[in-house]
Amino acid sequence: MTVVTLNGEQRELHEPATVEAAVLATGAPDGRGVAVAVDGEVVPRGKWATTQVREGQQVEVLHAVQGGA
Amino acid sequence: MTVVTLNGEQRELHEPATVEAAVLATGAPDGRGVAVAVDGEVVPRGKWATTQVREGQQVEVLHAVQGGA
Amino acid sequence: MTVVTLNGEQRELHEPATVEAAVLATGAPDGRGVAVAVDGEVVPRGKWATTQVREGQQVEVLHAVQGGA
Amino acid sequence: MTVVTLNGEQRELHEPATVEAAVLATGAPDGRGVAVAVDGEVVPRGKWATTQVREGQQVEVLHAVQGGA
Amino acid sequence: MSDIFEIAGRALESRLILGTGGFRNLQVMAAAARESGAELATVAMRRVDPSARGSIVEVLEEAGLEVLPNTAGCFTAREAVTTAKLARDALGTDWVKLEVIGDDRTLLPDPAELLVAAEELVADGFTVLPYTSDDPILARRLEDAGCPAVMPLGSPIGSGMGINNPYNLRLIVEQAGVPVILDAGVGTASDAALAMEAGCDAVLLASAISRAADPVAMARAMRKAIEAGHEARAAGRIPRRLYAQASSPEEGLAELEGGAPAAPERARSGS
Amino acid sequence: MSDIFEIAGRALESRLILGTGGFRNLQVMAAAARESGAELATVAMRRVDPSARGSIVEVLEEAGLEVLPNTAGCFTAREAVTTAKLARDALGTDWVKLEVIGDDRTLLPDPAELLVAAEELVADGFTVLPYTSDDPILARRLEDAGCPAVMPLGSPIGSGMGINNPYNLRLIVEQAGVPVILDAGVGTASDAALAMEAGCDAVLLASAISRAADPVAMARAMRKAIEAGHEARAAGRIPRRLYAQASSPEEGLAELEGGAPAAPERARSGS
Amino acid sequence: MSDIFEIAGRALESRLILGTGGFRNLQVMAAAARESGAELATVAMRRVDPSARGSIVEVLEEAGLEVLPNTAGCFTAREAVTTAKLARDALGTDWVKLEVIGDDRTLLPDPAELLVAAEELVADGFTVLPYTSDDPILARRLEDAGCPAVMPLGSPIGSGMGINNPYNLRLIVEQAGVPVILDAGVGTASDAALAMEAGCDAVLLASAISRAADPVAMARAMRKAIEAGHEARAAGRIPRRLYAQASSPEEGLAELEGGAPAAPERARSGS
Amino acid sequence: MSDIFEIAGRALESRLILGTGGFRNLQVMAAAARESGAELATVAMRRVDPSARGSIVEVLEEAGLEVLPNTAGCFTAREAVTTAKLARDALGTDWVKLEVIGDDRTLLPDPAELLVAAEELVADGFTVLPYTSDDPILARRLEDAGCPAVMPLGSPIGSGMGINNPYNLRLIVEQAGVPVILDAGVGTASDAALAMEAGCDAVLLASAISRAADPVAMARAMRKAIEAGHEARAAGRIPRRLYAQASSPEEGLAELEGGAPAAPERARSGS
Repeated sequence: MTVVTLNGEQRELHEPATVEAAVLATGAPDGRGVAVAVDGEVVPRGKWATTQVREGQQVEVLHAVQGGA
Repeated sequence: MTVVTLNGEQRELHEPATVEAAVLATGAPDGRGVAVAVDGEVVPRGKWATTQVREGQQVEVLHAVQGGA
Repeated sequence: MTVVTLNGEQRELHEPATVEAAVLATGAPDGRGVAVAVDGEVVPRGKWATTQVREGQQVEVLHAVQGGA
Repeated sequence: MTVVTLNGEQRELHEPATVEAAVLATGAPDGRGVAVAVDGEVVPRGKWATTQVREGQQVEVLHAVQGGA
Repeated sequence: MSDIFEIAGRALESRLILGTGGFRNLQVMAAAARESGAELATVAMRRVDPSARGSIVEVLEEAGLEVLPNTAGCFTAREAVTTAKLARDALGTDWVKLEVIGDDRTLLPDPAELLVAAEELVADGFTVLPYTSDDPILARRLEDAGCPAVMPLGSPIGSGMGINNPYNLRLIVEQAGVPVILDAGVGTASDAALAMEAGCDAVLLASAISRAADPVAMARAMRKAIEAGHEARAAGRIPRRLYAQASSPEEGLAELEGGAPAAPERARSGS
Repeated sequence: MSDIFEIAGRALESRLILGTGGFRNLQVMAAAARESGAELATVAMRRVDPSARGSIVEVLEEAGLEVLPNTAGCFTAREAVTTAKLARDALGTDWVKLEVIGDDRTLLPDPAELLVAAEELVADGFTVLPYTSDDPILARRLEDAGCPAVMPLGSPIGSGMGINNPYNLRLIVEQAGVPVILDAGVGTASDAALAMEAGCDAVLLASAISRAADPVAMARAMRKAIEAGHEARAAGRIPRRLYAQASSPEEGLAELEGGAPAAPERARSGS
Repeated sequence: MSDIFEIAGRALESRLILGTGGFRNLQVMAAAARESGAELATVAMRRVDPSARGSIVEVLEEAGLEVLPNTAGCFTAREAVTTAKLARDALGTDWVKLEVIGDDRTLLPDPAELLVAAEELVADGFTVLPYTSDDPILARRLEDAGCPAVMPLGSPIGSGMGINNPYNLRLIVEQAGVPVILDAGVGTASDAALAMEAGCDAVLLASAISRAADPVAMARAMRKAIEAGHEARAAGRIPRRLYAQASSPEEGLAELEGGAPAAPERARSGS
Repeated sequence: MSDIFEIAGRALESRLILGTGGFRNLQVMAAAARESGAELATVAMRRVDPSARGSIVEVLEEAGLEVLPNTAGCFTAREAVTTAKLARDALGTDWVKLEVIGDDRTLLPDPAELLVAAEELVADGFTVLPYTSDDPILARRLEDAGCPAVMPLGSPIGSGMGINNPYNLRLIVEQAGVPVILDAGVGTASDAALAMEAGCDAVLLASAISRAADPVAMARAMRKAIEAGHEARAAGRIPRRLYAQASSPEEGLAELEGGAPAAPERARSGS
C-alpha cells in the first residue's frame, strides 16, 4: 500500500501504485480530458502506466470545467 | 371676534381685528424681521395697524429662518 | 400687375394675382408637396385659386427638403 | 597621454590620468556636487585621486540639474 | 421601456428614426435609410427651388419610410407653429417634430418658446414630438402639455459628443409616461447603445449617419447598436461591483507549487 | 484594426470570445454560446469531480466552439506554467489564455509573474494569450515576449465597470503589432461597443453574459454590440465638435414672422 | 472671470456664498460662516415660530455676514414673487435669490415659471439672483430679463454629485455678460475648485458644508478650494496633451550601460 | 491618510513635493518653490556643463528646500541603479525618486525593470520612492520590496490629463501601508484636490506649476488645492445621493397661493 495525497485527500493505492492507478482512484471514467501532476510536475499521459507514485507524494488529477474569463 | 386662518391654524382675533393684532397673536416678540400676507397679498408693515382682517381670511406671518441653498 | 415678395424676391404677378399664380411663378412643377404662407399666415391649398395677393405682401411657397435632425 | 570618452567626447588626459584629472578636465569648478562613473561603475569621491582611467574608457562626470517630475 | 414601441397609438418596428440632414445626396440617403431599418425620416420645410432635382418625399417613400416634418430653423414659437401648419398642408400629416432653437451656435432649444409652441400645436390637433433639452422638468411640462413623446438631446446637434448628462436622461426616463427618444448628439454606435440602455425607447440620428465617412455602413452599425442596447437592458445587466467577482470555481483548485513559496501566500492574503 | 481577425495565423469569424464561468449550468451555457456566435470558449482546469455530470468539452464542441484553456486561479508563474502544461496534456491544445493573479480581491494580474510565465510558455511552444492590466508598457513587453495577442482588462473581472481607462486602452491599440482583445470588466452592450470603437480586435465576455438575468438574450445583444462597434469604427465616425453643426440647410429659410419681433433677433445674435 | 467680483455694482471680497440650510444649530452655522469667509448668506422665509430660539439674522450679522433671502419651497411664480416681497418687507432688502422648484424629488427649477417670476420681480425693482438649471439658453433669457447674475446648478440640491454637465457650464460662462455663480450639487472641495476653473465667479454652498461631518473644517477647505480654482484659472493651466512631455532635459544624459543591451534600445524605439 | 505625513520616519509639513523640470530659469523656480511651501524638490543627474550658471542645489537650499535626486531619463534598472548611486555620491543623500521609463513617447514606467531596480536599491540601503503606474498590484509589490512610499501616476508626465483611473488610485490607497504620493499628470488645482480627497498623502508637481503661464501664482493655487483636498477628506464630505435633499425646512411653509392652482399641485406630486 502507498499513501498519497490525491486531489487533496489522503488515499491508499494498492501496488503497483502507478499514476494510472491514481487516475482510476479519482473515479475519472476513463483518462480522456484528464491530466496529472505529481509534486507539481506534469506526468504525460504516455507515462501513466509506467510511473510509480511514492509514499506521501502529491498527486493532482485535473480536467476542464466551466470557469474563468 | 373674527376667526381667521393664522399661519395655518384657526384663530379668534378680538376686535379690532387688525393685521397688527394677528402679528401679536403669533407670539412674535415684536414686529422686527417679520412680514405679513393676507390671502396671498403682502400687507406692508406701515399698514398693519390700519388694516382689518376679515372673517375667514388666510393670514401668514413670516420671518427668516435657516434654509435653502 | 401686383408686386409681391415671393420667396424673398420682388416679383410681378399678372392679374388675377392669386396665390395659385404665385405658386406657379415659383416654378413648382405642380402644387404637390407645396404649401403657402402670405404674411405669415397659411393659405390652405383649397383657397389658392380664390385668394388674391395684394401689393407688397410676403408670399412664401415651401416644400420638404433634406434637413434637420 | 590617455584618450578617454569624457561625457561623450574624445579627450586626452595627461599622465597621471586619474579620475580626479578627468573631473578637472570637465571644467567642474571643484568637485562639489559632482559624481563619476567609469564604464558604468561609480568611482566614489574618495578614490578619485588614486583611480587611473585606462585608454578608451567611458568616463561620466555628473551633477544635479533641473529636471524630472 | 416596453417592448412595443408606440407613439400616439402608432406601433413602430424600428427604434431608429432617421434625420435627413447632411447626406451628400438623395441616393446615399436612400441607401442609408434602407440599411438603418428606419420607418420614419424627418424633413425640413424650405422655399421651393425649381433647380432642385428629385423629390425627397418620393425617394423616402420608395425606400419604405414615412415623412416626419420638422420645424428646423425656427427661433420663435410663431415661426414653428406656422411651419408646422405649412408642413401639414404640404405633406398631409399632422405629426411634427417640433424644434424651436434658442441660439444659432449651439442650436439648443428655447425652453419657454418650445413650451408655448407645443401647447398651441397640441390645441390645434397636431401630434407634437418636441426636441427638448435634457431638463427633466421641461420634459414633464411637455408631456403635461399633451406631447405623445419627448425628444431630449444628448448634446448639441451634430456635435457628436454623445450623452453629456446621463443623470438627467435617467430622470427623464424614470418619470416619463410617454416614449423618450434621444435626439441629437450621438457620435457613434456606443452612444446609441448607451441611450437605449438608459431606457430610451428610440434614437433619432442624422449627422452621426449622414456625415460619417461611410453613411451606409454607419447606418447598419447604428441599427445593430440600438438593438443591442435595447436587448441588453431587457436582458438585465450585471450590477457594477467595486471589486472583482471570480468567474472561476474556487473549489477544486489544484496544489501545483510542490511547496508553496512566500509569493502566492502574500498575494492571496490580499490587501 | 484589420477586418480579418487572426490570432497566430488562425482566422476567426467572430470577434466575441466566450468565458464559461458563471453560467447556471451547461445547457444555458450552450444556448448562450450558440447565440453569441463565438468560436472559442475558455475553460478552467480543476480537480476531477466524479459527481460532476456532463463534459464541458463535449458540450462546447457540440455547440461548435473550440476550447481555450485558461490558468484561472493561479497566483504564481510556476502554478500558471504547470496548469498550462496540464491543459495541453488533457485537451491536446498548445493555446492557453494565461492568467496570473496578483490579488484575490481584485483578481488583477501580477505584472512581473505574468511576464515570466509568458516567456517560459512561449519558449515551450505555447500560443500564449495573456490576460494583462491596461498598462501599455506591460502589453508591449508581452508582445515582445512572443505573445500573438494581448488581452488587457477594462476593469476587474466580474466588476461590470466597463473600461476604466480608455486612454490606456487607446495607447495599447496604437502601439500593438498583434490583436488586442478586451478582457474583463464589460458590464453591458455599450461597453463592448466602446471597446471595438477604441480599436480592439475582439472582446472576451464571461460574467457579463453568464450572470445576466437572461444570459441568452444578453449573448445576442453582445454579439450585435461588438459588430456595431467594429463596423462603426470602420465607417468613420463624425468628429466631436464643441458647438453644434446645423444639419438643416441655412438657405431657403422662410420669413414667417410677418414682421420679426425682438425675440428671434436676440436669439439669432447668438452669444 | 474678472478679478473684481461684483453683483449689481456691489463688490464682494469672497467668492463663497453660504446657504444656511442643514446646519445642526445657529452656533455651528456661525462658526462655519466665519471660517468660510463668506459675506452673504441665504435665508428662507417661514411662519413665525414663537418657540424658536435666537434670530438667524442677528447671528449672521454678528458673524459679519449679510442676509440674502431666498424663495426656497416655492413651486410657482406667484408663490415666489409674494415670498420675495415678504422678504423685502421683513428684512429691508430688495435682493432675492429666486428659486421656483418644479419637482419635489429633484428640486430642479421650473424653467417657464422661473422666467416669469424673474421678469415680474425685476420689473418691481428687485435684484434677482435666479437659481437655474444648466441650460445655457435659459441662463441667457434670465440675463436678458435683467438678472444681474445667474446661478446654474451643478447637480440637484444636496445631491453632492458635483458638476454633472461641465460642457453646459462652460457654455453659460462663455456667453454670460453677468457673473455666474454655481449653485447646488457641490459635494466636496474639488467640485468647487472645478467650478471656478470652469470660469464661475463664485460658488454657493449649503449642504456641502452644513451636512459635512465637520462643517467648520469643511468651510475652511471650501474657502481654500474656491481660491485655488480661481487662482489656477488666472495662472493659466498647462494644456492637456495626449502624450507625455518630458520635464527632464534630454541633453546631458549619461551613458551608464557600459554597453547598452537590447532592452533600452527596444524601449527607446517607442511604438 | 493620517494627519502626520511621514516618509521613512521623516515628518513633512507640506504635502506638495516640487519637481524642478520645466521652469524657465532658477529664479522663477525659487520663487515658485517658496510660494508652494514645498520642503522637497526633485533634481535630475546630468553631465557637468561648465557653461551652466548657478547651482540648483544652492538655489533650492536658499529657498529652504531639500534636494531629492531622481533617475529621470533611465530606461533600464541598471541605468537607474547607477544613477541613484551617483546621486548619493554627489549629493550625500540615500533618498532617491526612482524612475525607470518604458517608452519615450508616454514616459510610462516599465513595471518589471522598476521592480528589479527598487529591490536592488533597497538592498543597497537606499530610501526608494518609486514612480509607478496606477497598477495596484505593482504598487503592492514595490511596498513589499521595501519602498517607504509609492508614487503612482495620474496620467503621463506633463500630459495635464489629471487622474485617468480614480478607481485604481482608490485601490492603491486602500491597500497601501505606506504613504501614497500622486506623481505626474496633474494639470490644474482641482486635479490635486481630487488626489488628496482620494486619500493620497501628497502630490508631486512639476509641469503643472513650472509650465503654467504664471508659475508662481499656480504654485500658490496648488498649495491651497492640496490643503483643501486634504482637509475636505478629513472633514467628511456628504454622500452622493441620487436625488435632491431639501436644505430648507419643509415645515412652516406659508400658503401664499390664495387658492392653489393646478400647477403647483402637479409639480408637488412629483413623478
